[in-house]
Amino acid sequence: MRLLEYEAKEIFRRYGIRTPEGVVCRTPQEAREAVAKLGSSVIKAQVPVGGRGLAGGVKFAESPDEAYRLAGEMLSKEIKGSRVELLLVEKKVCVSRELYLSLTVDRASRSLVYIASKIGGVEIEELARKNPESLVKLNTNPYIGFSPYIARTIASFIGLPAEAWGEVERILAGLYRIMVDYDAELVEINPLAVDCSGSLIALDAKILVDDNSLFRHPDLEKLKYRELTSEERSAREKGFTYVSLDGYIGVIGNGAGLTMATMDLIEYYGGKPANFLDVWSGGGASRDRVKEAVRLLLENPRVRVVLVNIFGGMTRCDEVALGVKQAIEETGSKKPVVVRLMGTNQEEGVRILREAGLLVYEDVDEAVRRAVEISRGGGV
Amino acid sequence: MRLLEYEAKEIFRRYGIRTPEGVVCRTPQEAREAVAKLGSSVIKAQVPVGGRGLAGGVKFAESPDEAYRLAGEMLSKEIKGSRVELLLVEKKVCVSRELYLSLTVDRASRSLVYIASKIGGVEIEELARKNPESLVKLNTNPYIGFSPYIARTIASFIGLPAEAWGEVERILAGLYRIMVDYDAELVEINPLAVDCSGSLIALDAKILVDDNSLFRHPDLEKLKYRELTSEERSAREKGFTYVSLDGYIGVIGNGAGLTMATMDLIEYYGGKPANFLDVWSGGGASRDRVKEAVRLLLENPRVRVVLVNIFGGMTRCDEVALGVKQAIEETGSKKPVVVRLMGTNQEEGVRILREAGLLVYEDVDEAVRRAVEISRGGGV
Amino acid sequence: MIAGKNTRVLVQGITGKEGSFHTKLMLEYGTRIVAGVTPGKGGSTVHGVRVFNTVREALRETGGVDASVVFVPARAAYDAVLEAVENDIKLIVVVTEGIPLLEELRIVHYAKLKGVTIVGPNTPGLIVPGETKLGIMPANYYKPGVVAVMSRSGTLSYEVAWQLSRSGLGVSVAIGIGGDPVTGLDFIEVYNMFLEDPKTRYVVLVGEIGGDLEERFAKYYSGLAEKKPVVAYIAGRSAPREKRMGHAGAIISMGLGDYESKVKALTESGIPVARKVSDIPSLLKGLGV
Amino acid sequence: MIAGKNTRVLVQGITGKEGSFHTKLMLEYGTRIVAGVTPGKGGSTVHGVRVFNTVREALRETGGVDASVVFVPARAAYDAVLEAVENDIKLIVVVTEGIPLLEELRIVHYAKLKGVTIVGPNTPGLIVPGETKLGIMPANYYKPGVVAVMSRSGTLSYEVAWQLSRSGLGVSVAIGIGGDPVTGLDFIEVYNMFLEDPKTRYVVLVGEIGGDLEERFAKYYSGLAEKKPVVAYIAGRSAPREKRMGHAGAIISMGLGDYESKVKALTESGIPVARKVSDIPSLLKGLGV
Repeated sequence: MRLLEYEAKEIFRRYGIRTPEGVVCRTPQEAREAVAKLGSSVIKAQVPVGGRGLAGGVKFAESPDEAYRLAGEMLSKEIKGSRVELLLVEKKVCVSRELYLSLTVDRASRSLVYIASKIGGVEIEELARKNPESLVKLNTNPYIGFSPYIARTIASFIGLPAEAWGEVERILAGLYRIMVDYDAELVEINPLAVDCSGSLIALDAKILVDDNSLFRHPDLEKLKYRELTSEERSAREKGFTYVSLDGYIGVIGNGAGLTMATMDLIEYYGGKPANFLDVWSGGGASRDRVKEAVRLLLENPRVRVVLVNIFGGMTRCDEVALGVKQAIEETGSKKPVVVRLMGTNQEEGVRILREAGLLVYEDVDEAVRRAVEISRGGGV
Repeated sequence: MRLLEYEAKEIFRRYGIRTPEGVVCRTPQEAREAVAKLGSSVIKAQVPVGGRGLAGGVKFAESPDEAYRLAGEMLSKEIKGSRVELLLVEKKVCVSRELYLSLTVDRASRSLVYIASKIGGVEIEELARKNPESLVKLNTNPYIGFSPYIARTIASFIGLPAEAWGEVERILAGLYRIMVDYDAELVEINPLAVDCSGSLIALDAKILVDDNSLFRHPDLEKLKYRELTSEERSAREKGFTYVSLDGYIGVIGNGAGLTMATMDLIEYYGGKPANFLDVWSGGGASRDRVKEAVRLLLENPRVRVVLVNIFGGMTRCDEVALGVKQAIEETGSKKPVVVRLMGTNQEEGVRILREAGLLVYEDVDEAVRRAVEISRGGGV
Repeated sequence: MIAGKNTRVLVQGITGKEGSFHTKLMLEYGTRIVAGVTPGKGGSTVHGVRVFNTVREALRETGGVDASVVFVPARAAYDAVLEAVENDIKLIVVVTEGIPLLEELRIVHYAKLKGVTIVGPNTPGLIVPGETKLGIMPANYYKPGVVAVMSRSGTLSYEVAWQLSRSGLGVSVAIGIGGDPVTGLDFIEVYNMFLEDPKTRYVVLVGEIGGDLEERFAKYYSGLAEKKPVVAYIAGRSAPREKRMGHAGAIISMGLGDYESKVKALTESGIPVARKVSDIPSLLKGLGV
Repeated sequence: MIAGKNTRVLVQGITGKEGSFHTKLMLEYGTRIVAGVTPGKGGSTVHGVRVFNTVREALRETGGVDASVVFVPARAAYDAVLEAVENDIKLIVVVTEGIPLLEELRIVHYAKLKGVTIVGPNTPGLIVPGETKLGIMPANYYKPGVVAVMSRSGTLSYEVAWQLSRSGLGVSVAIGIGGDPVTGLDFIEVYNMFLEDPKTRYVVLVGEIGGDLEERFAKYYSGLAEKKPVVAYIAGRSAPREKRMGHAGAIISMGLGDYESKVKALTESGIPVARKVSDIPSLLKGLGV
C-alpha cells in the first residue's frame, strides 16, 4: 500500500528527516490561506499514484489568488483513476541541487539495497536507463540495515562535502528505521534537495507498505483499499485478489499464475477478459468463497460470460462445484457459466455441475474457446 | 563490571521480569522497618561478588527485631574483600520450584547462548559439572538474539506447562533486550522461581556489563571501579590494568600476556610478584604512562624491587627509558629498579637507562633472576 | 536430486487444517514423514505421525531429518523457519503464503549464508514423481518422466505438469520457487540442480510478469557451455502495468518484468517461449531430442 | 599461507597516529600496501600511499585488495570492519583493542558466515618473515625459519619469536588470534592453516589463562591423524582466580580456563608445555626433528 505524500512526510519528520513547511488543504479557500501564510508555494495533489506531475498534479502558486484558482482546478481532477481530494501546499524551497535516495528490497541478492543518485526528480527507472553512472547501489544485510559506512559511501559518491555527512547518516538511518517500523517495501526521497544553505531536505516522500504486514499496523490497514477502484474495493473486501480490466469475459481462477494464464488464453483465442479474480487465499477456495466470486461476476453488467478455471491443489473440486451452483441459484442469473475443473474430488465436482446443466471441461483450451465463442454470441 | 543485585533487579522490572517486593537498606533500623512492612523476608548483602551465601551474606528474618540484628551483623562484614554497605530486604516468596536462566556469549561458536536448567540456585559451573543433563544451551545469532522458538524450546525442556510459555517468552526476550541496551556480557537469573501460584519470579539477578562499552553508559561508568581494592582503583584511575597480589616484587610489563609471563617467571625463580601492571593501553606506552607506573610501585611499601619488562611493538624503548628515569628522579626513591628492554629504538633506551645507572637486560630470564636476587637482599 | 525416496521429513504446523490434510496426502504418496511439530500439541499424533512441541525434541526423538515442510501460519512462520534453520535442517519447504516481506527477506538471506536451502515461501513445494512429495501439489497429475519443471506459480505449474504427463513426456522433478518477491531459490539455482539430475533431460521454466528472475536466468543460460534444453512459458501477457496480480511478485515496475522483456531475453538466449501451456509438449518434442 | 609477498593490502584508519606509524613500518618491511582509508581524508597520502574516504573508492581506484589492516579506534571499528566485509575483502586484520563485546561478537559471527577471515580483534596481526607483515609486531625479531607461532597475546608472542629466532629455528609465520573473548580465528583454524604451509615444520601455541581455546585445541589435536608437532606455553600460572588480567579474555571463570586445566589437556594430547618461554626452543629441538 502506498502512503500519500503528506502521510509519508509526517513519518519522515518523526524520524528526523527535514521536509518543507506545508499545510494539507481540502478546499481552494484553505489553499489560499496556506499561500497567504507561506508565500510562494507548490500545490501538490495527494494521490496514491506516481507520475502526477505530468498529469497536472503539481503546480506553483505565487499568490493566494493563484493558489485558490489552481487548487480549484486540481480538486476537480482525477489523476490516473484517483479522485483528488487532498492537496499539500508547501513553501517553495531554494534548491541548489537535487538528489535521489531510497531503501528497498533487492530481489536478486535477497538483501536490502540503498540506492542513491547525483540526479534527483527523475523516476528511478528512467535514471537507471539513461544515467546509470549517476547511481550507486549498496546492498545490506536485512538484519543489519544501516551502518555509518553506508552514509559515507553514498555521500562521498554523490560528492557532498564532509560537513553534510552527518546529515546523510541521519537520513539513511531514518530510512532503515522507517522500513522496519512501518514494514515498508520502499522508502524513497525523490528529490532530496540540497537547499541554498547547504542543508538536505526531502521535497517528496514515498513509502510503500508491505500488504502482508498490515496486520501489525491497524491504523494503516484501514486505508488499504484506497488506491483501488470501487469495483476492486468491493471484491477485495470479500477477500479476493481482484483487478478490473476492460473486457467482457469474467475470469475466476485459483492461483495468480493460473488466473493470468487464463486471461492470456482468452486473448489468444480472440476474447477480452473483464477482470482478474483469484479465489485462492492461502487455505484454498472454499464453497462460500467460490459462490461469492461467481456472484460478483454474474452481477457485473460488463460480464457476458463467466469462465471459472480451477486446477485444485488445496482446492477441492466438489466444494467449487457447489459454490458455482449456489451462486447461480441465489442470483437467478441466466448468464452463461463455463467451468474448467481439475483436481481433488474432480469426479464429484463434475457430476454436481453437469447435473446443474453447466458446461464443464477438463481441457483448458476447450473451455476458453467455448467461453470466447459464447461471448461473441455463440449459443450455450 | 558487575551490577549489584538490586540494580540488576531494577533493570529486570523495567523489562517486564518479575522480582520480589523489596527495599534497599543502609542501616539496621531501615531493615527493621522493611521487615515490619514486608513480613518474613530475606536480607541480602549487596556486594559485587559471587558466593555471598556461603560467606554469610544471605539470611532470613522472621521478625523486625531479627532483621535489625542480622542487618547489623551483615553491615559490619567484609565479603570477599568487599565492604557491605547496602542490603536488599525482600519479602519471602513461596517457591514451588527453582530454575536457572541466562544469556551470555559463547566463545567457541562466536554466538550468543541461552542457558537454562531444571535446577536453580546452584552455580552454573557446578551444575555443568554435576548435572549436565539438567542443562540446555541454545546458541543464537547475535544479530537475531531472541526469537520465540527459543522460549518454547527452553520451556518444553524444563517441563513448564504451556500456560507458562508466554511468561518464559517475555523473560527471555527481556534478557536479550537487557544485553543489547546495557551492553552486558552476562544476564543471569539464578534462581528463577516458579512461585506457589505457578508464576515465574527472579529471586536473584546478575548483570555483567562489558567494560569496553561503558563509554555508552555514563551512569554505569562512574561505578566501574567499585569492585576493586583501593590500591587497584588508584592504578586504574591512572589508566593501568592493575591487579594487587601478595608478593614483594613490583611488576610492570607491556601487554597482558607478557606481564603475566613475567609474574610466572618471578615465581619460577623463587620470588613473589606484588602486582600485575600492564602499562599498555591501546596506543602503546608513552613516557608519562611509564613514569606514572614506576612511581606507583616505587611508592608502594610492599614493593622491594621494581621489575620493568618491555618488549616493544607499538611501545618505543627510548620513551620507556625516559619515563623510568623521570620517575626515579621525581620520587627520589632509592628502591632498586631492574629493566628488561627490547624493541623499537632499543639502543637509545638502553643508553638512557645505563647513563642513569640502572640495571638493564636484554634477556628476560637474567632480568628476572636479578630482581629476585635483589628482593632477597642481594645487592644492586 | 534435492530429495528422494529416503528423504526423512518433518512437518511444522502439522496439526493445522492444511498441515494435517497434506501430511495425509504426502504419506499416501510415500513421503517418509518421521515427525511433526506444533507448539503445545506435543505428545499427540497426526495420521500416525508423532507430534512434538519443538523442532529440537523432534530431532532428538526421531534421530534427525533431512527436510522440513512448513505449514505454520504467516504470522508465526518466520519463527518456525528460523527454528528449523537453527536446528540445522538443510532443506526447508515453506508452503505458507503471506509472510511479512521483511521477515521473509531476513530468513531467506540468513538461510543462504548458513548454506540452508529454502524452497518458497508461498510455494506448492517440490515433487520427485514416483519417489517423494514435499508439498501440496496434486500428485496424480505428475507422472514420472524426463522433464523438470521450475515455476513461480502454484496451480499453473500443476497445469504444466498435467500437460507434460498426458503428452507422455512426464515429469522428473518439479520445484515451485514461490510466488513472493523474495524466495530462497531462483531459476538459476534450481536449473543447476536439474543439470545434476540424471533423470532430467529437458527443463520447463514457468514464469510470470514482475521481477527479473526470467531475464537473469536467460542471461545465465546463454553463458553456459553445457546445458539441458529449456522451454519457457510466461503468464501475464494480458495483464496491465503497475497492478499487482495476486502474487506480490507479479507486479511490473521499476522498468523490469513486463512480458515482452522476458520473452525477448529468453528467446535471444535460445529458449523457445510457448504462447500457451498446451504448446509446451510439442515445443519440447520439436527440440528434437 | 594466508598472506605473502604479493598480498595487496589496504590500511583502514591510515591517517591516525598508529595507522600512519605502522604503515611506514609495514612498507619498510615490504608489505604491498596499495591504499588507505580514512573518512574525510580522501585525496591525501600517507608515506606515499593514497588515502580514500571509503573502502569502495579505494577498491575502485586501485583495482582491489586481498586484505585490510584495521587501526580504526574502538568506537568506530565495528563499522569499519563491516565496511570491509561488505566490500568483499576476504582477510581482515583488526589491530584495534577495546571494541565493545557485542559489536565484536556480531562482526566476527557475520564474517564467518560470509567466509571472511578476521584476524583479531586486539591482535598484533600476522607476519610471514621475509615476505610480508600485516600488523604491528617488531619485525626484526622474526627471522625466517621453520616454526609457526599462534598466540593469544601480543608482546608475549614477540618474546617467543625472538627466542625462536636467536635459537636458529626461526619463524615461518606468526599469527596473533587476539586477546579478546571473541576472535575471528581460534587455535584449531590457525593450526589447520599451518598444516597447509610447506615452510612450517613445528608449531608453537602461546596461550594464556581464561576461556577454553587451548583445551579445545588439545582435544582436536589428539584426534588428528596427520600433524605437525606442537609445543605450548601458557601464561598466567601465578595469576589469581576471578581477576581479569588485562585481556578481557584472560579471566578464569565458569570452571574453565585455569592454568592446570590447560596444561593437563595439552600434555595429555601429547603437546609438551614449556615452563618458561626460553625453554621453548630446546623443547622443540627435543622433539627430534
